[in-house]
Amino acid sequence: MDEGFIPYQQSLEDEEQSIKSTQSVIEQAIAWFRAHSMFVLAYGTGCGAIEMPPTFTSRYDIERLGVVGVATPRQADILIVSGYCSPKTLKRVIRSYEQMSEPKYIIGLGSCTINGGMYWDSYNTIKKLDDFLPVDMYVNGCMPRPEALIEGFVKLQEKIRANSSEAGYIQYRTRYAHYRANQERLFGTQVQPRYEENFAGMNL
Amino acid sequence: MFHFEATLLAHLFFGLSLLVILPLLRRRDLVLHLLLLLSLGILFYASSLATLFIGWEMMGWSSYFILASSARVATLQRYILFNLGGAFALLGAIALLYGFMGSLEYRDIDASLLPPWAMNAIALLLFVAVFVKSGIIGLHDWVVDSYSEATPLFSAILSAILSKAGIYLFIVMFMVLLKEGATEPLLFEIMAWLGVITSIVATFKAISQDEMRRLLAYSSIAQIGYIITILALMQGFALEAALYHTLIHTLIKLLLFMNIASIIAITQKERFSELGGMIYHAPVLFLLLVIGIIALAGMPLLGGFNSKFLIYTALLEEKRALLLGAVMFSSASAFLYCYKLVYGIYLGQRPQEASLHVSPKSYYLPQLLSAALLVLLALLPSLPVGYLSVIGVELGFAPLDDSNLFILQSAFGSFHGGALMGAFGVAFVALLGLLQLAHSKAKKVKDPLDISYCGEVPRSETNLHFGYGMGYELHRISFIAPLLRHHSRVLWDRLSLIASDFSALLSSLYSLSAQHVTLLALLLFTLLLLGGQ
Amino acid sequence: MMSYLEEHYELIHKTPRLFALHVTREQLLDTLHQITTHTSFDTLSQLTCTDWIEEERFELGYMLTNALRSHNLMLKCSIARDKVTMPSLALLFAQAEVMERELHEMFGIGFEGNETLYDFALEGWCDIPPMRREFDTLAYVNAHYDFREGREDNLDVKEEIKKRKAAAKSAKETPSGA
Amino acid sequence: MSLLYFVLLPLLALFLMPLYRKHLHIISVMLNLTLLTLALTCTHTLPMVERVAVDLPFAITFVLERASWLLLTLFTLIMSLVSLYHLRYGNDKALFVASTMLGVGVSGLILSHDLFNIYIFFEISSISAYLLTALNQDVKAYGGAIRYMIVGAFASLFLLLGIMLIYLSIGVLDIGAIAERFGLIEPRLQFLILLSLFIGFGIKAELFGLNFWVADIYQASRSSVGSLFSALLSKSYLFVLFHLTYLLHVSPSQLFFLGLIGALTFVAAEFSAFKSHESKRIFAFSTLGQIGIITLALSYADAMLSAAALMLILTHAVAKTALFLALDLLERHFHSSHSTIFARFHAPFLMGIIALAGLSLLGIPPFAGFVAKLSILTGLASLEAYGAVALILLISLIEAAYLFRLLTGFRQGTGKERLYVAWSHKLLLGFMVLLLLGFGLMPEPLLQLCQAAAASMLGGNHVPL
Amino acid sequence: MLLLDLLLMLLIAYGFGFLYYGLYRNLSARVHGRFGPSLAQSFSDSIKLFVKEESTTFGWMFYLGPVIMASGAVLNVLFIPFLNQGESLQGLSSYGNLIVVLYLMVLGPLGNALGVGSSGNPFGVMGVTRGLTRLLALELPFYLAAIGVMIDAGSADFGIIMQAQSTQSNMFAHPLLFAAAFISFLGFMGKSPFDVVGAPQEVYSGPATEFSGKFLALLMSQSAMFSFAKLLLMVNLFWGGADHLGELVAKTFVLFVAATFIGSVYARFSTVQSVEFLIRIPTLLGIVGLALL
Repeated sequence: MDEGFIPYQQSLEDEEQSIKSTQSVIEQAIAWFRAHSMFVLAYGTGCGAIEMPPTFTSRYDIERLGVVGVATPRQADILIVSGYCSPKTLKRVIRSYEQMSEPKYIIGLGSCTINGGMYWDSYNTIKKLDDFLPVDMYVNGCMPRPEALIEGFVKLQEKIRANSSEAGYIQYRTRYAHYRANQERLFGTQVQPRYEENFAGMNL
Repeated sequence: MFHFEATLLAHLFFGLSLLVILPLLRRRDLVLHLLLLLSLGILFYASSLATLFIGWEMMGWSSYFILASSARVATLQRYILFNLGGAFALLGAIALLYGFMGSLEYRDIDASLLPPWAMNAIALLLFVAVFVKSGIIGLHDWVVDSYSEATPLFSAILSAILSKAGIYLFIVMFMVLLKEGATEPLLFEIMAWLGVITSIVATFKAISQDEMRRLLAYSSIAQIGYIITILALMQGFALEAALYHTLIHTLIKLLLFMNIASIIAITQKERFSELGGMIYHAPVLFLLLVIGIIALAGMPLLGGFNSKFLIYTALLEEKRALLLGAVMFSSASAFLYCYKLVYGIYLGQRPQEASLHVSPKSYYLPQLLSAALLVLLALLPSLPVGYLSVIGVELGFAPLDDSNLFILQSAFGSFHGGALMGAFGVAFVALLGLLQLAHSKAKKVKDPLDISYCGEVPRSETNLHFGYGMGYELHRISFIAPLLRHHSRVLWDRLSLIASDFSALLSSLYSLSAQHVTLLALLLFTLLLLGGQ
Repeated sequence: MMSYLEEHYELIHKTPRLFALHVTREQLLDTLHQITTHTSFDTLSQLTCTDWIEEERFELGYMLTNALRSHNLMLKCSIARDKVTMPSLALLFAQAEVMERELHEMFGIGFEGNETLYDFALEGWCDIPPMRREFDTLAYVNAHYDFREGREDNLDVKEEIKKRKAAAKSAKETPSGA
Repeated sequence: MSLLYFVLLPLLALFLMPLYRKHLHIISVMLNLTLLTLALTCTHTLPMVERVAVDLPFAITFVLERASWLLLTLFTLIMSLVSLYHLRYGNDKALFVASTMLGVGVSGLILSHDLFNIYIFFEISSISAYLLTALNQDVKAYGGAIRYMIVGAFASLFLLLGIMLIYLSIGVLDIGAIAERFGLIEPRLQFLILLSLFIGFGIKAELFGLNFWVADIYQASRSSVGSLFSALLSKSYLFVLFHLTYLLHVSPSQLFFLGLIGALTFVAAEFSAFKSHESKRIFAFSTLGQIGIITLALSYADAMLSAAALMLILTHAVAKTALFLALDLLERHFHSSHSTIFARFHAPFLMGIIALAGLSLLGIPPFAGFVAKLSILTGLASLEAYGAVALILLISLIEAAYLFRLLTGFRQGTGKERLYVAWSHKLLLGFMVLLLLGFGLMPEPLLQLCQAAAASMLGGNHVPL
Repeated sequence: MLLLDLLLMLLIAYGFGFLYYGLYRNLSARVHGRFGPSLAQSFSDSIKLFVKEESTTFGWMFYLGPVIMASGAVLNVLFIPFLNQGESLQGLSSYGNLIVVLYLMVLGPLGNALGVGSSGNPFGVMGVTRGLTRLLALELPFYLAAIGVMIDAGSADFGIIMQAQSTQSNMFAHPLLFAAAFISFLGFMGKSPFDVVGAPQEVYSGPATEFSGKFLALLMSQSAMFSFAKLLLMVNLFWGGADHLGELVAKTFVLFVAATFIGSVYARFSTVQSVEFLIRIPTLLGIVGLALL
């Protein structure tokens, strides 16, 4: 219990357990479908990317869980940030996240996303991904093995089925100012276009 | 006797060309346009070959003078020389006919009196005339440049009306006047294949063009290629298919060229690489163009399919499987340039500098009318069959069945335009409703640049308009690349070079000094004296 | 190949396959030109920079290699840390453009004639170029990033390993002793 | 009404010249219009014979039958038009003398019915042509005139040789008489006579092999003079040549030879024009080309073809006159006749005239030139001369190429000069084009005239002595 | 009655479409040595996409694109008869014929291409261009085969074409034509080696790049129905159609499995390669087949 991120992870898991099932049947069904069909945008930001191929292919075959890789953020439900993020990469990650359709979730893969990992004192990697984006599930390790990633997916499935109002994308919407402030602080002048502007998009 | 003036096509051509001329009312070259119309009238109403030729030639030179206001010198030369070449071939055929008939009146012509060699020679000469006007491969050099350099409105006339003159000539000469002639069937076989090869090559060329009107010019060549192919069957149903396609193609090209004229008036741009994203600036024009291209591609739900269907079934009925395969291939390839046309102009991202003008209102009328007719024809595909059959019946062919206007009949099957439209309409509305009712909310992007672009934020100066590169891949396909690389123009240029070399040689004779001239005269005298003795 | 270099320059044999020679900033272009035309060292494979902060100079290393990739020649060129511009080699070697861009970003060295000296890996960097030795990485990180709590109690790794080894040893010894 | 008026009136005008030196241009117009009226009044009294008996072999016999009447009317018409054109440019003594003499010469040539007079008028017209060439009075013009003179003298020599041989062998000069007795001459001498006459007239009628001087002469002279050369001079010689040919009953092979020469003239001229960039040269070559076609058509000695050829002579004369006069306007403005001037001015009316006259020249409907060309082609086709049809059609394309290159001046362009064209000139040129259009749309009357003329030409108009 | 029939046809096409798609994923997983997802996975995917909370659109044309595409698929299903006899499950086939269906097959994609283009995403258009370029050659063998079948039966009507095969199916009567059509059919199904259109490694996702949520769901559903329609077409043209639903399922299943296995073991052709291959092999087969007719 002396690793720093554990309490946070614990809180994520505890929270999910504490939620009572107060959903209607339809909501439950919808949640079930969401949990059993996960389109993943695997963003290979760092060395974690190397663990992804075995996860998706014959050895571990995550497609059993209904997890499929997609190429564009528009179609994705889950964004995997695999490893350390430099500010430059982070911009693209944020951009990709903002282009995903809700509901959407983030898995932070590897220690680097949690606390900077072995790059803790690098001038060019961020130390806490959840300052900038709402992470729904961390999978720790350096690198985490595919088993760990699958475990993360299973946990995330449970979380999705719980249909929590604390889900990351809702956080991001409601606490956008907070995330945006952090992003602006990091990126300075070169910040991405504001996501908010797209929020109030009109229906056709 | 055959009265073309009583047919739908004559009315249609007149009506449509009047419609196009409408916006020109206050322009300087109105007189020339009227002259052009007059020449069409002479052509259609002619009762002797001489009158026919007068109409044919007047059409040639009046269009030349209209074109002269905007085209380059080389283009003009090419235009007039090819057209005159065709016209002179026609004149040659007329002279040959006169040699046997002793008269130029239609009623005096009896092709059964012609010996086979003369009939074949006449047929060949007429082929040249028809092929030049229709832009059959090898003789199409003049078409594309003149279409793209004419004023936008005149391109519409050129493509929609004038390009059909060759078809008219073919029908009048081969199906009416020389019907009994003993033409070698091989000639028609060659003609059929030339037509389809033209359409295939022209389709590929159309795909690789960057200029709107050049693309459409090649498309016109391709479409007329089908008509030539189908006419070469020399059958009643083929004639009807050809006439139907002529009608449809006239409507489509009028619509498309007027649409492009509007776009040129709005943007002052001609190239796909400089256009794009006009859909939200000119949604009506977009819809009109979409109607045009769907019809051009020959999709069901718009009139374009009807004539394609008739063409296919006519070929099937004649059991010309390979010919049909080639026609269908060319027709399928046409989707690519159809899409390029609509994408290049209306879809994709808008280039950043944008000063837009207003399109003249008078440009809309021909477009709306054509579009309405195309939709109507889709619903009632047999509507014009009665009119088109008139010609066939007069020529002694059996008419198509048009008892139910909704159903287009052919020997190889039929289809119900109303059912197609209805089914599509119901499916469309139902699916649209489903989409609207879906739990998911449609969120419209605020900035058109908010595209999924590998996480990058494209800037306004980033060129995202892929349109002008479309068709580039064709250059890498081994059997298409040579078609795109080679151009018959090289041959013609070489011919012109030879002519001018010869000319230089001869004209040097005319710069001789007086002594040499007299010496030559003396020499001639002596030679003749010796030779004559 | 070598003979030309031996003849004209003061060649330093570092290893059998690696040679070095010192040039001044002014000689650089000329020397490179001579070497590439007269010898088979015709590719610029690397452009390095060493910060000799104590001697107040940067040492740029232009690593040339031959077509067989069998021999390397490094041209060393020292420039003062405060006078940080060099002539660009972009016209001689196209690949130099991007190498120079990197050095510009990391060391703040200007290259005259290179048009691409804008942001490379670091977007919007406005601090001291990070590879300069006066740049204090830790201070920068502390100033710019938040650490997750719990990171402070991390112990010195070497100490900890020693301790653990000792503990393990003693644990081993204890049962054997018992 | 006497045929002598056509010769005497101009001569009278020339003699009385000192009396009204200041108004020569007006006199010229009046004279030519009078002659035109006279020619038209002759319509109903054809054929006419006028004989001034001097002494029998040298009697002056003028005959006006259908064919010569047609040409006479044409010549007087063209002369009137050209003199009307010059009205605006005031008094020009040299022009007056030369053109009036030319009128005398060409009228005499086609009216004369004896070889002696033909020779006289041959010389008169030649001398006036030298004068006309030299009108510009610069080095080029003089050079051209001298060159023309040398060639002309050569032609006269051969003509004289032929006439001399005829007279020596049969002792008569009247054409009718010659026609009757020509068969009596020894065949080899016959051939020599025919050959000399051919060379003599051929040079002047600008046939291939003998016409290499033409382009330079046209280029050296004024454009308006070019119209006279092109419409009057060459046509009159050609007419006489074929008149004699038909009368003397030359053999089919010799007619074929003439046709061949015609075809060669046509091909060579059109090809030469293809590369040319000097508009007067181009028009000269085009004239040569038309002469080639006319020769080709006449050489068949067929009624229909000859009628067509006569029609072509008429339409070509009018069209060429219009073109040369328009070119003269341009030349006066730009002081150049390079073909680029066609792209440098802005005058829609003038450009239209040039275009329409050019179309007629090319034989493109609905102009009169087309009727002529169509008649020639159908005539050739009915004689099964398909090769000739093909040749004419193919080479016409070359003709189209260079004529339409001139017409590209239609293009709108920057840097164009606005060209003022006087109303009188507009009327004149417009009249000519209307004439072409009118006869193109209603060719029947003219065709009938031509057919009658051809019939009389071929029928051997023996005027009883 | 007709309406019920049509609805039933759509339901069958929808159901079997998704079932086959699930099967495809399963089978190819087995070929890869995996277990693969459950059979209903594709169905779950489409439901999930329908119930996504938001979907991005770029304007009305983008919105209509998938609708046109799906309408085209619906029309395809309705205009191809399911059975070769009887009254039921004939749909609207008596109102159309083979030529209509061949063209309807392209209508949807072209309509969707308009939507793709209006998104302004260059990757989408690249995909469309690839698709259209491939279409050049893809349709040719199929057309040749269809022409042969039509000429053989003397009609373009499905009923007559199927009747003509009552003694011997076209597959055996015209094996070359069948081979040509089958290769072309593989391409129509978007299977390897002809799946260059949406290659994610190259053009992001091709035409589907910008489609999210319900739009993607609609596209998936239509794709399922459309592939069933293509199977039907092949069965009708070459295997003499089906007498009853069971036979239909069996025949389409066999065809589908064959296509899946071939698709699983081939590597992807580039656009140029696929065009050249399709022109060389199957087109030649088709031409020879027609010559032997």
